[in-house]
Amino acid sequence: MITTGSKLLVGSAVAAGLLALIYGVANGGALGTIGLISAAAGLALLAGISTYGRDANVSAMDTDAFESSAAAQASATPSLWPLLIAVGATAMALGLASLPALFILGAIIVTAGALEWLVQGWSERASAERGYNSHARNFLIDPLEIPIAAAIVFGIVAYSFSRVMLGLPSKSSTVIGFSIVSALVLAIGAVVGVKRGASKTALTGTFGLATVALIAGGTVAGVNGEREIEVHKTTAYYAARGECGAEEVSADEKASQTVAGKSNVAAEVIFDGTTLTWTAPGFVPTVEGAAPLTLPRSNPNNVMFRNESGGEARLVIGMNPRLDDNGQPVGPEQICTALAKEGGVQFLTLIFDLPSFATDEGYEFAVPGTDATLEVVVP
Amino acid sequence: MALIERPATRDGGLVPAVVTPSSSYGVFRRPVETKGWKSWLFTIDHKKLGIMYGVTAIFFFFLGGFEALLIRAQLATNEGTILSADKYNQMFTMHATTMVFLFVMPMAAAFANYFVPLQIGARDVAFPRINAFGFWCFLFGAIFINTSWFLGGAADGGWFMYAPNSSVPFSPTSGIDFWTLGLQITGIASLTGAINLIVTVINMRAPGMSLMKMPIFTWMILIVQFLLLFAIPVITVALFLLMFQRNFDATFFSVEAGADPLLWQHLFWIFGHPEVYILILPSFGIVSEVLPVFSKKPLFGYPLVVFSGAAIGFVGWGVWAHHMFASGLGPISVAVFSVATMAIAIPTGVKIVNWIMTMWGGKLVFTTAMLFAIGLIVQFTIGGLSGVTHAVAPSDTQQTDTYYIVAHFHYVLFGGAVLGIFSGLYYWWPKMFGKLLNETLGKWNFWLMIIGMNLTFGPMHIIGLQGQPRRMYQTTDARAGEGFFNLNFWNLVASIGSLILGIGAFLFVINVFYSHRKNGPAPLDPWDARSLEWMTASPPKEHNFDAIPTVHHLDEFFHRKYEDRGEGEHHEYHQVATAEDVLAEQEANADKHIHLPSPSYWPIVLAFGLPVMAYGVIYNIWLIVVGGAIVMAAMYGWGLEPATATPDDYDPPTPEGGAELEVAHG
Amino acid sequence: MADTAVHAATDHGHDDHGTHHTTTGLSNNKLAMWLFLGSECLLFGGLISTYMLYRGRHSENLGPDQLWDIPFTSASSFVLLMSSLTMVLAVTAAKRRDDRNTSLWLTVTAMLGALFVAGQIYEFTVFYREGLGFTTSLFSSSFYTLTGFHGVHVTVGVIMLLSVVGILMKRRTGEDKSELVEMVGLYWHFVDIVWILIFTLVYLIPA
Amino acid sequence: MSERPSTPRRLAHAARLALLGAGALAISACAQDAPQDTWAPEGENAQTIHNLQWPIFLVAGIVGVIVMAVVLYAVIKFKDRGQPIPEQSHGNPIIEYTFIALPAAILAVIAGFTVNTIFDLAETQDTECVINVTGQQWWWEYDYPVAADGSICGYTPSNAAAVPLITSGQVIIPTDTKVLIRGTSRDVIHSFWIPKLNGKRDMVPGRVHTWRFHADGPGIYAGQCTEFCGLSHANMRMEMIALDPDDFQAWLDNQLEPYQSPEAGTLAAAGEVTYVSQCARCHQVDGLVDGNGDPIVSAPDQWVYSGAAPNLTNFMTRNTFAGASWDLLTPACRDEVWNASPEDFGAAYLKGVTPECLNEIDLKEWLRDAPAKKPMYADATALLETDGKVRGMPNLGLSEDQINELVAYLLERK
Repeated sequence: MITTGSKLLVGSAVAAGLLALIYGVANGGALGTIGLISAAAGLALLAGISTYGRDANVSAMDTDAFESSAAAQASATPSLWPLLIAVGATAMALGLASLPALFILGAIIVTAGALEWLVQGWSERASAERGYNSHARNFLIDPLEIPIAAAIVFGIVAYSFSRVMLGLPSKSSTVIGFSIVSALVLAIGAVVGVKRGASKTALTGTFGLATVALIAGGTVAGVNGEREIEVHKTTAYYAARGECGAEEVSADEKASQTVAGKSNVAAEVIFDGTTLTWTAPGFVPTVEGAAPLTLPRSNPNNVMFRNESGGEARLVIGMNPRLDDNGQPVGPEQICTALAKEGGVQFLTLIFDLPSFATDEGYEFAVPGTDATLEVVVP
Repeated sequence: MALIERPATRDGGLVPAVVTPSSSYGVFRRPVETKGWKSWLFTIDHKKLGIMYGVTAIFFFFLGGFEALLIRAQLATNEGTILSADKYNQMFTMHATTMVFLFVMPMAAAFANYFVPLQIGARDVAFPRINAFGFWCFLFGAIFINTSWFLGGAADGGWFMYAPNSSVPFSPTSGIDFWTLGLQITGIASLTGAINLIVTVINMRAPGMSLMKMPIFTWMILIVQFLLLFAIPVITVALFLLMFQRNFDATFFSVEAGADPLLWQHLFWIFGHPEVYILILPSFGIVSEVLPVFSKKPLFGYPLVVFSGAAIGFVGWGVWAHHMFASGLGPISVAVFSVATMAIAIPTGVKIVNWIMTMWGGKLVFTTAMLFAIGLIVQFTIGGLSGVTHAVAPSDTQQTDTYYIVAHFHYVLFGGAVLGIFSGLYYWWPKMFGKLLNETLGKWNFWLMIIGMNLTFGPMHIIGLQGQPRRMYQTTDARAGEGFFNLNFWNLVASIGSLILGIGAFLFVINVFYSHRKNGPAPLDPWDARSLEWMTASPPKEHNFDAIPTVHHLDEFFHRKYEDRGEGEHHEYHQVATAEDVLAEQEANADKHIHLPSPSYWPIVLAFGLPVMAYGVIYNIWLIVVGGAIVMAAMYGWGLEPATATPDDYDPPTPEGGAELEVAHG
Repeated sequence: MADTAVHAATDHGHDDHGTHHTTTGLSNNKLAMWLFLGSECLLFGGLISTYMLYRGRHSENLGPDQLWDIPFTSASSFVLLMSSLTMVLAVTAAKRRDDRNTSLWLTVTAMLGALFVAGQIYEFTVFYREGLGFTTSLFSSSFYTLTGFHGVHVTVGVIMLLSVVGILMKRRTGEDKSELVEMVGLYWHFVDIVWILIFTLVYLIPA
Repeated sequence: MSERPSTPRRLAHAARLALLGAGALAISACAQDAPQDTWAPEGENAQTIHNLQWPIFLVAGIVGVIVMAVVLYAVIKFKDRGQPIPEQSHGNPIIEYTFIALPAAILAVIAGFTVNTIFDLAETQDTECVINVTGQQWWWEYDYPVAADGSICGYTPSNAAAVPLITSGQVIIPTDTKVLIRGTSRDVIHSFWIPKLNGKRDMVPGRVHTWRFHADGPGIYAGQCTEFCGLSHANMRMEMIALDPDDFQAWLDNQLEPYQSPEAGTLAAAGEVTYVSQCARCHQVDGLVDGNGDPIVSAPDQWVYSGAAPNLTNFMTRNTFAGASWDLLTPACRDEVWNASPEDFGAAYLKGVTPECLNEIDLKEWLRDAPAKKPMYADATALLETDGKVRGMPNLGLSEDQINELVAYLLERK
């Protein structure tokens, strides 16, 4: 049986379906047809739910109820939702003309407002009993309202404040700003916690003010943009410019010097101050060192550089030849590790694209500022 | 679910006669049905959930078995062509995944759910809605994984999913994504189930039941839940890393960035080895219940069985690298893990000795349940001993990843876990459904399965020692050898055996239908059992016990039925009460007020949101948002919903309306 | 293990799955929360191990100590630490059934938590601008995954805190909410302790 | 209560189980047949393992038989024949502790020997020859590095200066030499296993693992990749060839022979042109030069995901191809090599593949459509995830003429 409340929906669904048909036949446009069919399906679903739930159809159940039902007795309470929907609709209209983000925000506001309104309207007519009705409303809407509200509050605080900090002029000012705001939160908490007599207006005012300040700060900072954050230079940056020398550069500051639990590397290259030697698992110590190091081609070779020279040292790998993106050999090219402190370790993963006989230069490890070199054979 | 005491009126003045939950809440009304499909879909009754777990698990047992039969059909001849290489890889991956995650684990959950509350004299588990949520997570996760068959192919990296073979370049289909996400979802089921059961066992035992008076099955389940509690997060980390690697281009397993592929192996096996005990300990618990009943003797060395279970649980964490003896760990780690692995054989051996000693001097009755239990002792011993041969790391380097290992763990898992499960099914069936299963068919079932499994997995010892590796979609004549050890011959034998095994297992299904058609109601205590779950009706009432029993003995039920009239060293047991007497006494002293929690929509809704999110990860980010919204709404709806339904939820909302209410006082 | 668990066989008529009459005397909810946190330890254990294994592996790219802004992270760690204090205040207020101050301290805790997450967003943005993307190196992947997981835990915690405030505001029924607050508190303290661990292992010990 | 199985059936059951357990062990012990038999060591390392494993199998077998016998006895003896309900005894501490102590003692002994053997097998100090092994989907590459003294694997080539040698399909070692392989992988994890010479060791990308080999006598030792490595895991085999010192020296010298272009006008010369246009992108033939006299260097990184293809310089000196999955020899010729006596083996093997012995059928099928013969995802259109790079050899769409030319060309690569 089609209930009163769902007649409109059923009618709309049928109309949308018909329109889809007409539109599809007359116009042949896929998008419009799909839109209308979707609308028809959505409306039909709503109609189904409405019918099944017997919404707004007390009379269908029992004619006595028609007289005694809430709808017949209680008057509707004032509602905030139409206003919210209007705001949302305005945002949508503005957004359509300017910012897509504003349009989406408006759409979300309209959806939320409509849902709240719907549930409020429905719950007020659920029964004649206020308590029951508010329970009914909470039953339906709380699971959505509470987490979404919590998420929005959290999102606003976290996002706005992060924008503010990104807008602050320097690293030290962020520390100060962060500390001040946190201290403020704690202080307000402490004051309010102790002053039990504080008026509600004052409390609301304080929180309202803080919220407005935060949102405003976030918006201003967001519009102003972040402070300039410099890209941290890496050894790759210097290697690309051929500035991979013995002296310390900014990329070497605080460069890590330890590698956790790395055994079974392809080779360990050791610098003792004058020469580069190598060890590799499986090679007999008497044969090592003097011979060139053989590493397989086209293979991720993990190599550790260990500085045992007593001073700082940098390992540079001459990668020649190397293939560019088009598969053509290019070179010479360097790979540059960070400066290793006395006893420090650098960890590198090297892939040799071509055999070393492909060009005359081949591959070699070297320590700039010294004569130490080590030939790498890639068969 | 109507055993609720409710006030006659709500607070507040008006009581409108016609506004009922049905008319006001419509579809959003809380489900309170006790009959029909809704009573199953929204149930939170641990017994219904246990049955649902069981039915689903057995379905996946046959699905996994079907996959196994396809594998054996492919390998029946060398260079078989029934499956392509790709399909074969998917098949063995999904066979293992299905059997481990979708059959044995949920089957243990089925028994645990159904019998732990009954064995400890509780009315339900600690968190009934979480229990329901766990089941739906498992079911939706399982369905989710299996939908990959129709969406471009299932996972093809093996159930161990070693990196980097699981990375996108080596497995470009979405199969592994389905596997990763699906296991996360079933992992949630295991984790919530573990917390729930631990709290239940620790907090809700009947008065008088100290930990050392707890039935052994409950003990083993408790240990398993602790293993799950700590093992699941480890695989969760591994699966997250893999998901980030595959879907968000992280570098965790990118060797060209310097990654160490052994990280995955460590994470996987830190989970994976406890997982082995997660699979086997519930069955150990089951046979430790079954053997005493059919030997008419208490479990021999109960404290030692408990402690050896706990010892297995602890030491099980220190042996994971024995799956990696060939991975290149270095001699020191290998030696340590090799010795630790041998150490774990000791508590396992203790159990076998105790089982045999339980039978020793007993009064053995060979029902199907007992046969399966004895079958477990014998078959598991074979698997355990072959396990010792590869605890020896050097010898393992010859055996690992060959069919010898396949033979070993099938003797352990089929001969152990699966035979135990069947023993439990035959033993507890009359309790769960009030009907005995047919014993003749049961024995056929047992013998065909035993013959089938030995024909299938026995030859694999030979195949493996003759050097045939696992996971090969085809074998070649060039490596088959000649004469008695011709691998083609033994492969064929194994394939024939698998067919017998399949028929044997299917007899169980036939038996169920046959017995439910032919058999009348089962006696209340068909086996002369010993533990608490037999002290209530079959099947148990919704609230399990009319009066919560007070426990004085380990085998409480036995001691209520029998009295020792011997003197000194001489024992003479006389039956002083029947099960009917015990039940009647309980019913006479029934509790006046029994509160049971009410069914709820939220568990199934919440669980439904998870695969939606998972599809989102694979196909479209917006689906994640939709799924997330479902999950969030369900979570809060759940959190704000009282455990028991309020009077408003009934239709009509008067307590006198529900006829079932009277049962509580009956 | 003997008979300490034996419980007087009194009034077991009201077996209502709630907080009463448990064998150990500990409420089911709290026990469950403890177990869950035990499980979480292993989750973070796995992530921390991954990070410790990979933190030195970044080839020519940025390494950990080149990025850290220790003064800032110390400040945000301190803020998170303080939120544990305010959480304690919330729990005590809840035990006194003081709804006003419970809400207050929960809100303050949530705000401090949100500030911490804001700090993390700030930090991640700075690192990203300095050249450390999620896929840059093994170090970056494992760093973002570890701290990201923790950030998600804090976020969930903040939303839980605010939800409790919402529930307290909506349902002024005067019933005992202290256990609910206590449970959220347990979770919050755990997240806090994990951060102390992460801060020490990731930031303070030089790579 | 319920019917019980008859005694004979139970007896049969138990007897069969006992037989199966003990029988399988006993039978395996005398196995000789399959080429990958793990119980037939033919080198030091495998022998070490075998010396450890057979007593353990024996002990396990005995324990198994005892357990089954006891179960059988209990089942027969204590069957319910109407005896009274037995004493409700909860255990016997003496029995319980005995059965903790007993297995613990047995295992302690086993553990001692095990630990000892583990460290024995990990020894690398006495290596006499080092070979690098690199696995990839789905074949193995073997490269022989040059030592400081200009030797390869302890042997100095007599005809040329030593340069690193690369081969695939079959790895050649001298007999009675302690060989160490240093293994790694280019893509996924593989596992190197020659059962008659040693257990298996995983070859993990990014890691280098060492593993010892030693062969008592000359011969072909079969093996197979044992870590699941993707689609064609089943088609990734290896053969280790042990040659007597003289034969090894001969093999080494032959490998270092300079490249010789085919005689102009022959089919093989046409094959060289086809080779350069179709194959040289991925496959290296050392010594092959282009029109300017520059060496032609293959760049498989551009085409193959794993970044390598087998080196074909001396293709016909080995007698398998495509990951040792197919023989280059006809069955009859293959049997001649595999079944050669130890004295004749070296000569038989060093003959390589002669035109009469060439297994043209498989080789041509392979050249016609490799992915059809060995599943490889080689279809580049399905490989967007790997930037269009293939895994394994793609179908090159060669004409029958081209195939014949190539076969003729390849026949001279020895």
